Amino acid sequence: MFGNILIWFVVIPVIMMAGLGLCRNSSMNAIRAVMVVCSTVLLGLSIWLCVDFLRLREMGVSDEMLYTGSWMWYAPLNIHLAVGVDGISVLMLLLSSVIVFAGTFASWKISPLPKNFFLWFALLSTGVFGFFISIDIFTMFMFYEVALIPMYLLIGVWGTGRKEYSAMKLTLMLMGGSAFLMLGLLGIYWHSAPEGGQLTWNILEISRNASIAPEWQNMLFCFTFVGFGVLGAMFPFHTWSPDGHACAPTAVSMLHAGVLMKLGGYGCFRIAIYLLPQAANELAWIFIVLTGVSIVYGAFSACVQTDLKYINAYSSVSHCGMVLFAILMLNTTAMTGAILQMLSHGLMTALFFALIGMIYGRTHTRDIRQMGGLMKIMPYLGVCYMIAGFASLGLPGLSGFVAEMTIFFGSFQNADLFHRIFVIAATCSIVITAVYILRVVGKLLLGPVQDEHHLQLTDATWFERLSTVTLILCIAGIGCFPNWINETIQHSFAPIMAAIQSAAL
Amino acid sequence: MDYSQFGSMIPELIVLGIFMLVFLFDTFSNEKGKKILTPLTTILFALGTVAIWIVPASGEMVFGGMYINDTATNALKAILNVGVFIVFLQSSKWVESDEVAIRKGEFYELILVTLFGMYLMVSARHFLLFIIGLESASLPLAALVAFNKKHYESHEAAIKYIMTAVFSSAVLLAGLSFVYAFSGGSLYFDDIAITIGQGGMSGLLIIALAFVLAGIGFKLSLVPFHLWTADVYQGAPTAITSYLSVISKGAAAFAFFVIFVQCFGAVYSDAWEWMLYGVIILTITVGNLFAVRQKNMKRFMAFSSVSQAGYIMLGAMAADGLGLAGMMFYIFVYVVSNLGAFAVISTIEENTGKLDMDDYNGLHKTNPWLSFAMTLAMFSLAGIPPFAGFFSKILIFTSVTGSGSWALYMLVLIALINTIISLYYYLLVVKAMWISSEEPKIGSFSSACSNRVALWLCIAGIVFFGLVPYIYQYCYDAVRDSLAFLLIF
Amino acid sequence: MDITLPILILAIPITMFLVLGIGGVKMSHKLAGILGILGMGTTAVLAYIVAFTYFFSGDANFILDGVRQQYQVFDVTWLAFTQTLVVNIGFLLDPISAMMLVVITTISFMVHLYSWGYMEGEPGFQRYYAFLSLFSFSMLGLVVATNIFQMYIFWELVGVSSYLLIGFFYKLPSAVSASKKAFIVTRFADLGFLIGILLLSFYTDTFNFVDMTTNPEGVLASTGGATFMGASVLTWAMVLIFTGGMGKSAMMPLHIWLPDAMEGPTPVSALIHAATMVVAGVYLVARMFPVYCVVDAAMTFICVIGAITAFYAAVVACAQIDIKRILAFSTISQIAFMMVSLGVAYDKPIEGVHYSGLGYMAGMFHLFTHAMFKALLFLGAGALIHAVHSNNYTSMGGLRKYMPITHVTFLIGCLAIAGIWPFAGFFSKDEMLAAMFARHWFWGAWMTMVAGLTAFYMFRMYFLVFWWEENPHYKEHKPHDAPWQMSLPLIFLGAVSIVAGFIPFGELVTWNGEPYHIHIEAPVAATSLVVAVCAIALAAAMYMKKNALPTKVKNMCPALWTAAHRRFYWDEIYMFITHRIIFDIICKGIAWFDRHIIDATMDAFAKITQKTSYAIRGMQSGEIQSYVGWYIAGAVAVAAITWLCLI
Amino acid sequence: MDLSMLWYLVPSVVMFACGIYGFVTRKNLIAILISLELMLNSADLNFVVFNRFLFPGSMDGMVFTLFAIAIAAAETAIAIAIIINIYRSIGNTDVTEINKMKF
Repeated sequence: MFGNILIWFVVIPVIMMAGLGLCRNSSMNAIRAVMVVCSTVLLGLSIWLCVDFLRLREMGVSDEMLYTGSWMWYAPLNIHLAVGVDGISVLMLLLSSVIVFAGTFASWKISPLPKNFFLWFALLSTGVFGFFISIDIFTMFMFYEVALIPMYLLIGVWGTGRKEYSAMKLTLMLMGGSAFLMLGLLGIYWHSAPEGGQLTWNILEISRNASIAPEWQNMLFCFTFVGFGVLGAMFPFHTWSPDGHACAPTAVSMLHAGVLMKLGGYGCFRIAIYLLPQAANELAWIFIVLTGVSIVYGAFSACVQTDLKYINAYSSVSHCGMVLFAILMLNTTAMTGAILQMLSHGLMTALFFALIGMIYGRTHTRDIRQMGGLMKIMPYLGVCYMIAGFASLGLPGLSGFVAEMTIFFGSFQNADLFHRIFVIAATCSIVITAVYILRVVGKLLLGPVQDEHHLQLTDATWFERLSTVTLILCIAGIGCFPNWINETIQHSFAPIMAAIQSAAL
Repeated sequence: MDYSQFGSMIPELIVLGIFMLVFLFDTFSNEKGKKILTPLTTILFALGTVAIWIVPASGEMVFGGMYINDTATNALKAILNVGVFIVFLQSSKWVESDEVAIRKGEFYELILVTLFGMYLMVSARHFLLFIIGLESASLPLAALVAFNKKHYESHEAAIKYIMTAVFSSAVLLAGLSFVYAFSGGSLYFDDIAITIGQGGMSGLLIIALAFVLAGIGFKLSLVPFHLWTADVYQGAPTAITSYLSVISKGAAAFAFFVIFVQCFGAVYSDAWEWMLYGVIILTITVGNLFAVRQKNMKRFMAFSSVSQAGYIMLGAMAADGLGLAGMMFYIFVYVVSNLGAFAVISTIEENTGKLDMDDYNGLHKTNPWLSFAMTLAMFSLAGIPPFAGFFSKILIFTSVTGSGSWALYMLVLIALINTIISLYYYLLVVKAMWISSEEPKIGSFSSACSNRVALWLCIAGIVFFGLVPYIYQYCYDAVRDSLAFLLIF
Repeated sequence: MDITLPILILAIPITMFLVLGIGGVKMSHKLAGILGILGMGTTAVLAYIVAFTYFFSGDANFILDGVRQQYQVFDVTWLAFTQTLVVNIGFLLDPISAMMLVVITTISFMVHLYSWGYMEGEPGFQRYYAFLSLFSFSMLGLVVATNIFQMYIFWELVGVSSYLLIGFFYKLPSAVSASKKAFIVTRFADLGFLIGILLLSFYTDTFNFVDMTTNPEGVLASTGGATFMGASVLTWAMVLIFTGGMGKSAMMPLHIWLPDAMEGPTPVSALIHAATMVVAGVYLVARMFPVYCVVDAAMTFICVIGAITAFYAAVVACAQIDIKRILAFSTISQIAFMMVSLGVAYDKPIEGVHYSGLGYMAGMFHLFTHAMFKALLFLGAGALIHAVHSNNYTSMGGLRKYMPITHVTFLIGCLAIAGIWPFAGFFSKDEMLAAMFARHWFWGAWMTMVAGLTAFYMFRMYFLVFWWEENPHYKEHKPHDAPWQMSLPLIFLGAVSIVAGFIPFGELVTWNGEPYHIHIEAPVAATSLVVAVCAIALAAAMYMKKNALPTKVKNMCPALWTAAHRRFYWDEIYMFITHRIIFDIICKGIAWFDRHIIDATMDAFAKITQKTSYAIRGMQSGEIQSYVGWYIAGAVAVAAITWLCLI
Repeated sequence: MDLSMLWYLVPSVVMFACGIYGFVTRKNLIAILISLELMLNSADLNFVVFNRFLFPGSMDGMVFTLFAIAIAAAETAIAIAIIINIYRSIGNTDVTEINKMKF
């Protein structure tokens, strides 16, 4: 079992938790050591996985999933611990480990109870990694919820502002989503095989059997898509996002916006679309409307916010809406764009939240009206913030541009007027994004210094620089050389497109 | 008559044996001897528990089929024993307190007797034996509830319990008398199953079913037969409350399943599926709604246990082997999780006498381990992975949706939505302990060794037995192998 | 030709940007300046070599039996949308791109040099040079783009570099808002550009310029006659793409950002907002010219927009006080000139006479000359501002004695833009007017009038600055000519502005590569010259000596003057739309909706649960008797309901 | 005349109803206990009657009744004991005063 490399993505966080368990709450250095070592190992592991994956593809290994492994778990219900990755999951793992790495440094001076913080943090990452490696929907769902619940304590204990309210709201709304999701998964399980066949939770087998009756597909599609859509901040189920992010501590916002919200998109893609292609063809339009709305809606509401984190949360609503939007376009290019957008949004939002956290840690306010001219005071952070902003408004050379363009050009391939209208509406968001990003940059970084107390503030420390530089390098890397990502994931769409087309016939 | 038949009642004999030993020792030992009564009982019981786990079930029907000891019943008894053992551990400090020290023998004896009754209830395949088991399981409990002589609440709880209990047993008897009318003269489950299958529905039978449902639902505290629960749980000594909340519920749930599936299985889809459907929805929802605003921890746990009973009953809804296995697993998980919570509550009560949720504010500052254990218990009760509660919930949901009817999917949806409400109030406890910024009201103390052991056992169960499918597999195999369920497999 | 030089042309500036941007903080001003200038200098030299090789080497790749070819030096895959629709990053050499290479690198180098003096001792000096390099990189990448998507990429990049440079003095709120405005307006235009690309590429399934321009009929055919709201899809596409050009080239109604952009340092205005970036729109149209030719509607659209803008800008320029704004508006109007001359150009004979691409050639020619003398004028203005520390001519006047070099070069610039023989502007403008007259007399007449206005307001400014009357402030601090780093570019550009007209442009840059033999259209030339001279004379009469005439003229129709001075209230209109409508109504409305409807609904669930919980607490009354009441009632109810369900 | 089963069932049902009524209305715990006995006895009566009329061949009903009576006795004993406790602690046996724990 441990011969399979993927298992280690779960094992290492568990080891991380064990190691933390041994540390004393006071010994900050020991805790940091554990975190840094483990997160670095994870990062290395995922990079290695990525390289090896590409190597195998080069060698012409064309299986849908690589490194597959399956171990019986709950035999009576045929529940396995089944793992396997394709290009998409590999990239998601890479993203997650990058953000865990950055998050570790971003929460270098966390207090109080650093040990418990990192314990929950590690549990959260366990869930995230487990979700991305598993191809058994039961296991997937388990890891999904494992990733959700630590948010409550992380926000509630270490958060700021109306943390209790926000934490409760976030947890309950996401759990509400997963309630629908659970029902959908149960339905999928009980229809996963033709009459008399061996029922299964395994994604590959389910898609191979393709035995779900149309009317069931429609219901289950709605359940699963809404279930994941809640986590994907789909309108109108997005309201946990602003409050939750606003109150969460830095690293948690990073991980949550950076990775957790990707679970939504990934799940929609991997389960809702892939396992229920017929329903996807029929019902996609409903959710295209919703996600189309959330793209524009999020962007517009971001324009009037004054709290940095609210601005970012709403822009996340807009950008994640774009992910789901692209997935629903049901063609390879758009889905590629969706994956790119997940990566890009993950990295840049993480960067945003990291910077906001650092700025807040200095100025003790997140209200842009009370800040100004910070570029003069903390040039490094200012420049990073600008880069993040440019990435978010889609400046070429940074990841956002590539993702959005791929989405637009992919979505535009659906030639009917309905799709066209929504694509063009989505396209408009790039202008609105520019508006609110420049608004923030102008108020926050440029112009005269608002508060003379800020003049004493210092620029970033080494660990903050490390955390931000990591993210910026990834953003620029994707932005400048996007094509390798296409090559990584190109195989992954073939089966899904095949399923969709065969369903369409 | 062939006395060798008793030989197949191994679990009962073990419990009875322990009871006799404790009774005799308690009666004839001197003051010094009394000191070792607690450890003695606990150790004996531990041995008994192990024995029940390892001794294979004879799997034969005795006394003309009145009693059966097959793998399933054996498995359930084993699970109950684990629970009782934990209860003994966590109560062993309380029984040494001046107020109850002199009566601790009675405490153990009564508990053992009720346990014996539950065994009979579980193993009964004839209504007479079932009634005897039920009553001998419920009457001594009244005495136990009244155990705190000095506390008025204890008496109020006791009177409420005994009155409603007798009322419900009256209703149950009435219901059974109607069933008897259909039974073709025999009160064996199997015979009744046949005759009812032939007879078909009638108004009288429906009333009979409703009354039986009410009678057993009372033990399970299904809404609307649950109203005694909160008051009794609150008033009773914490040890008794935890015993009530898990053990008698578990036994009753199993008995419910046996009676309704085996005996009334023929009219499942005609009649009692829908009765149960409504009752389960009510139970889960009302339990949650009441729990939302509770401040007293024991009362809070009472309502949470009401809604948990609803989830347990989902297994009966499925009415097949998967459902029973799921139900038994759920009972086990519920035992460890609930007892974990009660272990914390009773420890805090014994050491500080505090019982309000507000007293728990900022608990993690003074008692990090207790807070940690409580958090795990709450998460497990709420069904959060990777803790056992998640798996028990999902497995039981899976078994319910198995039949693939829309109604059952909707039932599961309602149950799932209710888990969100339950998550809300479980998180309230977590919030009080971890998030609330107030100064802790409870000073830091070191709890008794026995309590710690109990707590560790619960935590181990919560953490491992979800990730390790052993228990579920055990229940499943037990159910599959048991003869009694041939008809539903 | 080998790809080293082209790659270096792009690589050096971006490297400079990274070096100065990241390492700049550690550098001294001097070092940073020298680095930047050297980098740009090398780039310029390389660009010259490349352009020279292209034009004169006679290599078969570049010129095939007298026809200049389009040659992709390299073209590598950057991002593959689909198997067929692939974004490349490449280097396309053809007459216009070669010409633009020369223009950009020259001006950029001049500005680098000039800034060394102008920005002396400014904080963020290194940053300034870094941004200049970034801009040069983006602009070069834009002009050598082999496909429309690459052009879009660098289009965005020049936008952002202009944003950074306009906002260079980021402590001034005015600069910040100006930069924001510039970015957002152009971004809005780029939206059109993007949608245009989406449409076009969807039908043609390619981004590549060469593929599209070599058979425009194919492009037309590929749309399969699809129409939307009456117009053919291709028309929509081309018009939308032109919208992008309107944004960057500040055509009405998207011109509002350019005047504000003057908040940036003056050399930046010279480089970006006079010579190079603002002509990107013209360049775009020229790039897609053959395709535009098959879409009459789009061409007409371009003409109309251009004509209106040219006149509007000229009128407004007559009523400005800030000399940089005057120059900005003159830039707008000159670019509009080029647009019109592209719009009137046709690739098919008109009334037998084969005017093919005269307008195109002339437009490009004017682009070239205009870049030179407008840069000159801006740099001159920079020198003036440097000397008197004010942008307004009211604090200048009579400077000719104090700043001889600036005066002479500035005069040359004015003559050039006014189109006086033998200065560069004369030739290009003459060709353009000829093309317009050839298309239709109205265009010619209209634009001749604009040319007259141009001459007038330029000389109005010239006289007000250098003649009129001396400003009293000169007593305490005496204006003087700029240091050599600043004078050198002035002199150089002045020289170029004189001689550039004699370049045989038609031999080099034409729409289809075939040489075009320029022959001065005597009547056209005569008229334009006469008009220009009259205009200058009028200006001299009004502004040479201090007199009351201007005030009188102003008071003849004050409303008109104010309107012109306030740029006919375009900014106010925009303010109203963006702030009052979009921000206050739409954005705030949505935010309110989000908080008070959606969010409230979510909270309502929680509240409802609590309320119900309290509402039903009576059930648990604590009375044994009510308990059994519920109990028996429940039991009976269960029975009754089941019974009802069964029958 | 021969008495059909109905002649016995009706009274038993009436007893049961009276029991419930008494339980819900009486204030004194002892009275309530007595009404409980009524209910139990009506159930026992049912058993006997059914046995006598429907299944004269077997004895199950009768036996069941015997056990039920015994159990009822036990219940009464415990109930009385607790009632005494209550009386000790609050000085009367009024059921309406036993509602300290509620909601």
